Amino acid sequence: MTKIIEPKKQSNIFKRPSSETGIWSWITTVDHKKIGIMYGYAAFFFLLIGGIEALLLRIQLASPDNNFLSAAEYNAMFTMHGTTMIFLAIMPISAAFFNYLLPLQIGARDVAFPRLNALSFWIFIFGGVFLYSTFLFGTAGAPQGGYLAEEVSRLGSAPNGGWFGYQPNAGFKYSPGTAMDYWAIGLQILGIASLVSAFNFITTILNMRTKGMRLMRMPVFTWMTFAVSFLLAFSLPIIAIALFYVTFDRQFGTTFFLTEGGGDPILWQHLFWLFGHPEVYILILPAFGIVSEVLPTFSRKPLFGYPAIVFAGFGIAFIGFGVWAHHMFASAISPVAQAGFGLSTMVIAVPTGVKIFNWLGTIWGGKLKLNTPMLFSLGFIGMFVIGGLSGVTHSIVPADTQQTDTYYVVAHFHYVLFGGAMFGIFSGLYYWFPKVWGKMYNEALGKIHFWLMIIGFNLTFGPMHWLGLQGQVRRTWVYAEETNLGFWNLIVSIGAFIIALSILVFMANWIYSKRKGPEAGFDPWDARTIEWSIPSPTPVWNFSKAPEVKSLDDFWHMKYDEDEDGRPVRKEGADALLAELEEEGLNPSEEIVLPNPSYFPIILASGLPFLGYAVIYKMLPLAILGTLLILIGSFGWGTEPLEEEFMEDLENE
Amino acid sequence: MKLFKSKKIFLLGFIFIASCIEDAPLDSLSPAGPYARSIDELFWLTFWIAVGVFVIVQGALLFSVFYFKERESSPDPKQIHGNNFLEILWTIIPVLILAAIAVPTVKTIFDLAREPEDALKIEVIGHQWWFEYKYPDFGITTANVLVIPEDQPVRLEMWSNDVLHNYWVPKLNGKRYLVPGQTTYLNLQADSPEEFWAQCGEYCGLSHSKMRGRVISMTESDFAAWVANEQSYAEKELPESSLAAEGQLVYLNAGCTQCHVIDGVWDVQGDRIAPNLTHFANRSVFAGAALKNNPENLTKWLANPAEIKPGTFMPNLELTEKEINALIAYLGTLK
Amino acid sequence: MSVDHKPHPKPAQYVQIALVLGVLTAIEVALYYTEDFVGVFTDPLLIILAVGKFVIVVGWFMHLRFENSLINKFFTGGMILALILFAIVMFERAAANFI
Amino acid sequence: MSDSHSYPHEPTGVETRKLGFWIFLSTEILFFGTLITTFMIFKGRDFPGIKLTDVYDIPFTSVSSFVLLMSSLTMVLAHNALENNDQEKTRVWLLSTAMLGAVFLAGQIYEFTEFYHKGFELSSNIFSSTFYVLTGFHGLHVFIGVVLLLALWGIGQRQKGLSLDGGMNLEFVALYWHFVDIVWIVLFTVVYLI
Repeated sequence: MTKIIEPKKQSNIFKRPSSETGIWSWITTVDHKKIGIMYGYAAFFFLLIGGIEALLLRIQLASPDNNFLSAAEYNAMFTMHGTTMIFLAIMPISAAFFNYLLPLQIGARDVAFPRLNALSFWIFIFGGVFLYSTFLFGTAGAPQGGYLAEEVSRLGSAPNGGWFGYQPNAGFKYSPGTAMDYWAIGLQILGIASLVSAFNFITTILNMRTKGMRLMRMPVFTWMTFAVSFLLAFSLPIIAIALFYVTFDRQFGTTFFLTEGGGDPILWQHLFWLFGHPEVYILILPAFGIVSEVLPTFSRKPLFGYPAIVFAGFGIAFIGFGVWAHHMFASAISPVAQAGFGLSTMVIAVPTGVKIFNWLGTIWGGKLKLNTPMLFSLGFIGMFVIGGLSGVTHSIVPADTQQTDTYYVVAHFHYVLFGGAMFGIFSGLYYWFPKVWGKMYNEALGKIHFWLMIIGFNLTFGPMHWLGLQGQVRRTWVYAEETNLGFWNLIVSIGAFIIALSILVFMANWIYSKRKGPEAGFDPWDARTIEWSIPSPTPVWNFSKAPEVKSLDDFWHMKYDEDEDGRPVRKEGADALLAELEEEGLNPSEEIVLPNPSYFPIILASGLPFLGYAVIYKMLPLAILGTLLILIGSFGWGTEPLEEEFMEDLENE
Repeated sequence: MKLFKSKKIFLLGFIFIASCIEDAPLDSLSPAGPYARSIDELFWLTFWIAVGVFVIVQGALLFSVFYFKERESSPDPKQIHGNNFLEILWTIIPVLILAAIAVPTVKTIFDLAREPEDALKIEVIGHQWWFEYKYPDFGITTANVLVIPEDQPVRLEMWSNDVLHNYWVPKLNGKRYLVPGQTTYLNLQADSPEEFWAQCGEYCGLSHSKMRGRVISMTESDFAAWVANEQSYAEKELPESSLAAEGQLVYLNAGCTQCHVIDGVWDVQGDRIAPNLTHFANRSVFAGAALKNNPENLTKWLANPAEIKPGTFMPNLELTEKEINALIAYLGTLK
Repeated sequence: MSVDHKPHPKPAQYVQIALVLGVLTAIEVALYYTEDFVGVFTDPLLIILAVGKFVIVVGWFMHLRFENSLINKFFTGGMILALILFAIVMFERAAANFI
Repeated sequence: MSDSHSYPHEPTGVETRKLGFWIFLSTEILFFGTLITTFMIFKGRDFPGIKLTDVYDIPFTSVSSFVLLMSSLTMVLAHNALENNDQEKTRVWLLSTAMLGAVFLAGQIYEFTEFYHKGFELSSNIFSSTFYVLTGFHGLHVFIGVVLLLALWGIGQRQKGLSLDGGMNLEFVALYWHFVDIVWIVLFTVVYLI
């Protein structure tokens, strides 16, 4: 029998949550795995919404001078599509991976601060709900003094200043109503969530590593999480302050970004992209990590140039802070700045190239098992290379002044963020599916998903390069028939629906396989990293005792030796060892203390949207309510005894 | 092969080819002036290098997938952990390639930014959602259609009246922002007399997509004639009882003068928030170049401007059909 | 449980450090009033003094110089990053053509 | 936090919470960095009319800066006393730190009202906007610090007294407090003296 020490149910002040199943167990959980799963589902839900928004955009653009959406609706849709996909879909899906895998990969029992982890999840949820509540409560209209022919929007009013919120267009004068306030404050709340998790992950990686897990033995995914956390920790404060300024401008009549009052709209661009460019790497680095796990596993070869890949990842993260103004080449910046940022942007292609070549080196000479996760990873390389190369054309500043703000850029960053990040994420979702659910996904459906998606993806975003070069600007509600852009736009729209179809296949596979899939066993892939050395689905306590890591790809080296030819030979006792591991994984031999569930993260987080509404509607009672919830949350949190105190009590008893 | 015999495929193929050949007026790949050409050359240089890299990387990828695919007979591969020589090689080669591109890039950046000698200065002012042009040397104010002499550099001094805009004539040069409170500059030069399309690149609110423009380059003599005409005032005296005269009354009484100026009519010259209409009939387009200048379009526009350009600052003046017709007749006289 | 835990200063030392800080502040204020004599050196001197005070508080009061070098790296890393980024932004904005 | 017996402690040799807290402080640098940058950018611009810099009361602000500086001393003394497990002294120094902080805050409120009466509202001009937001953001930090100090003092009054183990203990509040102080060192120079 397992010996889990039950947390003490009664503390000094508040009753501890005690449900182990059912909805309350999820609401009060501090288990990184449950939080990871919740992150995943929530993010996927928002991914679907963002996808539907994209489809609406594509219907509108399918033919020239179309009238399917009004200008206001179109603008709201592209703003929300961008905001949703970045802040509510890809970032939290990455967070889902971080949460679930990070402690497993470094052999820890949980993250460094489990309650803080729950807090960031709930802040994310409340931030997302707050942002989307704009469809119910928000208002938007024509700029002050402007006229509209009809009602603003049949969909409810959503932010319409673009996900980048360029000032002064997103200011109160040109975007009146409350919708843009929802955007500014919503992002602020979501930023807090990411910031908190960044502290948590950095600390976890540094301090929760198991015995022998030196930094240079960590899996690449862990390394990329580490890099991403730094990017978050150092870039989010900048946007937080910039969003403060926006909120002040919109609510309290300041003029930080308004020229009339001496403000500077270009300063917003600097602050936004100081955050916004690291953000790009925040979105893509997790996928780099995932791919670096999948490729070696299914090539049956170690990762080629592990140190190079790690350093390149940090190189990208570091240089990523120094290239922000390449988003502003057409903006009011000097030629010197253009040249400088053009060069720094070129430089970032080097570590990215190093990664790509190392991945190619990994599969070269391997024994490639072309199953779904591997296909997505290979597809990732192929698509990301295209995105990377079009990225290099942006660093050629004069050429970029032709391409910027056109569909060429849209094509570029979808190749990077969809062909890159999303392909990597899907690869990861299939790869770790058996670890999370203990079941195997359906390979045939998985392959259909892949082929539909790669065809749909290229149909959608490939022609966009051409459209951009032919002069189709971004964020364009209609385009004139005379511009001769209709044909390719139609193809693009068809492609978008093929992607939608592929997502349906994915969902069917997921739902079906999670219930009816065959049992996966704990190491279905003959994998390399230690998260596969524990049973699937992962037991609540992860490792029944702290593993001791002796090398990079420790789990592989437990199973395989190398012969004189350098080829792997299965160790003699490997099967027995695995059986032993599984047995022990399910039946821990020592006492296990798990972090206690808590009500307070969700209570604390629930205060933030009320503060947001209070700022927008200038309602004091809401502000008091919000503050009260935050105070109750923090007080309860602070007075809730820690696990160590339980331990002491138990020992005393 | 049956597939290719079907008519639909043929039709699609035809449309495909047609769409590639047909001229796109905003095409950034068919430069018509030295500035755009220098950008174009740089783009193609980078493009072909990128194609080279693309072919190598995708080739290696596809080769690996087919050649190293798991087969029943395939043994477990050698465990290779890396190769320092290769790492250095694929770090240095991209560096060298990029350095090679960097040199012309930096040179072109500064070439494009330099103010050309004896350039014609034109001020471009962005409004939601149209471009205003001023020729300080000639005292001309116009809108939507920028007229430039051929084969002569033009220096645009640009700013915005409200939000950020982005001035773009793809065949003549790249984009440059129009920023409130700051001046930005852009050089244009066209090889020959031609009409070019312009478009606002930066998202600037509801009707961003309809913030378009035309740039017309003219021979030197045509340009001189155009300048002379623009400098003159429109006819003040219109034949009484003509439709145009009625239209002038509508113009004066319906509220148009709140925002528009027709030099020499009713009020003094001056800046107003809406386009200067003094030589309206000479412009091929109106309403931020979203519409061609013809009576049908004018009727639609005057009946309800916000229908055409959502968010527009031109109100619906509730004109009757008769008033609209008169107004159109009057606008037609503004040559 | 720091491995390389150097002993923290004694209260008397803390008071001495605080005195130094107070004197530095007094010099700062004095510099403000003597700007006319000191001329162009005022601003650099003020910055040097502020940095000095900063380092003293971080090093001694926050015990950074007694801490593991890891923490040190984070903090100085953040500082340097911020300084570089914001210096670029400031220079870039100072070069803009305002109407 | 969730370590059981076989789990090793802190391979970096830095206590986990302290590590997390220092990372938080490193991030705060970027917060204030952004605010200060904005301030510097707008400080360089000329605006018509009376300037906020003309109504600065340097002697007054110098005194309150000194007060905040000295609160760092009392804070470090409190920390020191707790390291020697002298509960009485710890409480005294804690309370004096909170008091000094409160004095500083009161000074700031006084300064804000003075400026306000001289016609500088939050939205009067860009310079007063940046001034209020920057110093106000710092003031908010001081306020949170005072609340934390008082909470600690309250906990110290209980039977068990304070300790340097466990949750949000005195060490972190001290770090936070010193951080707020060093930010003011920079602000005093950047905002008032230069």
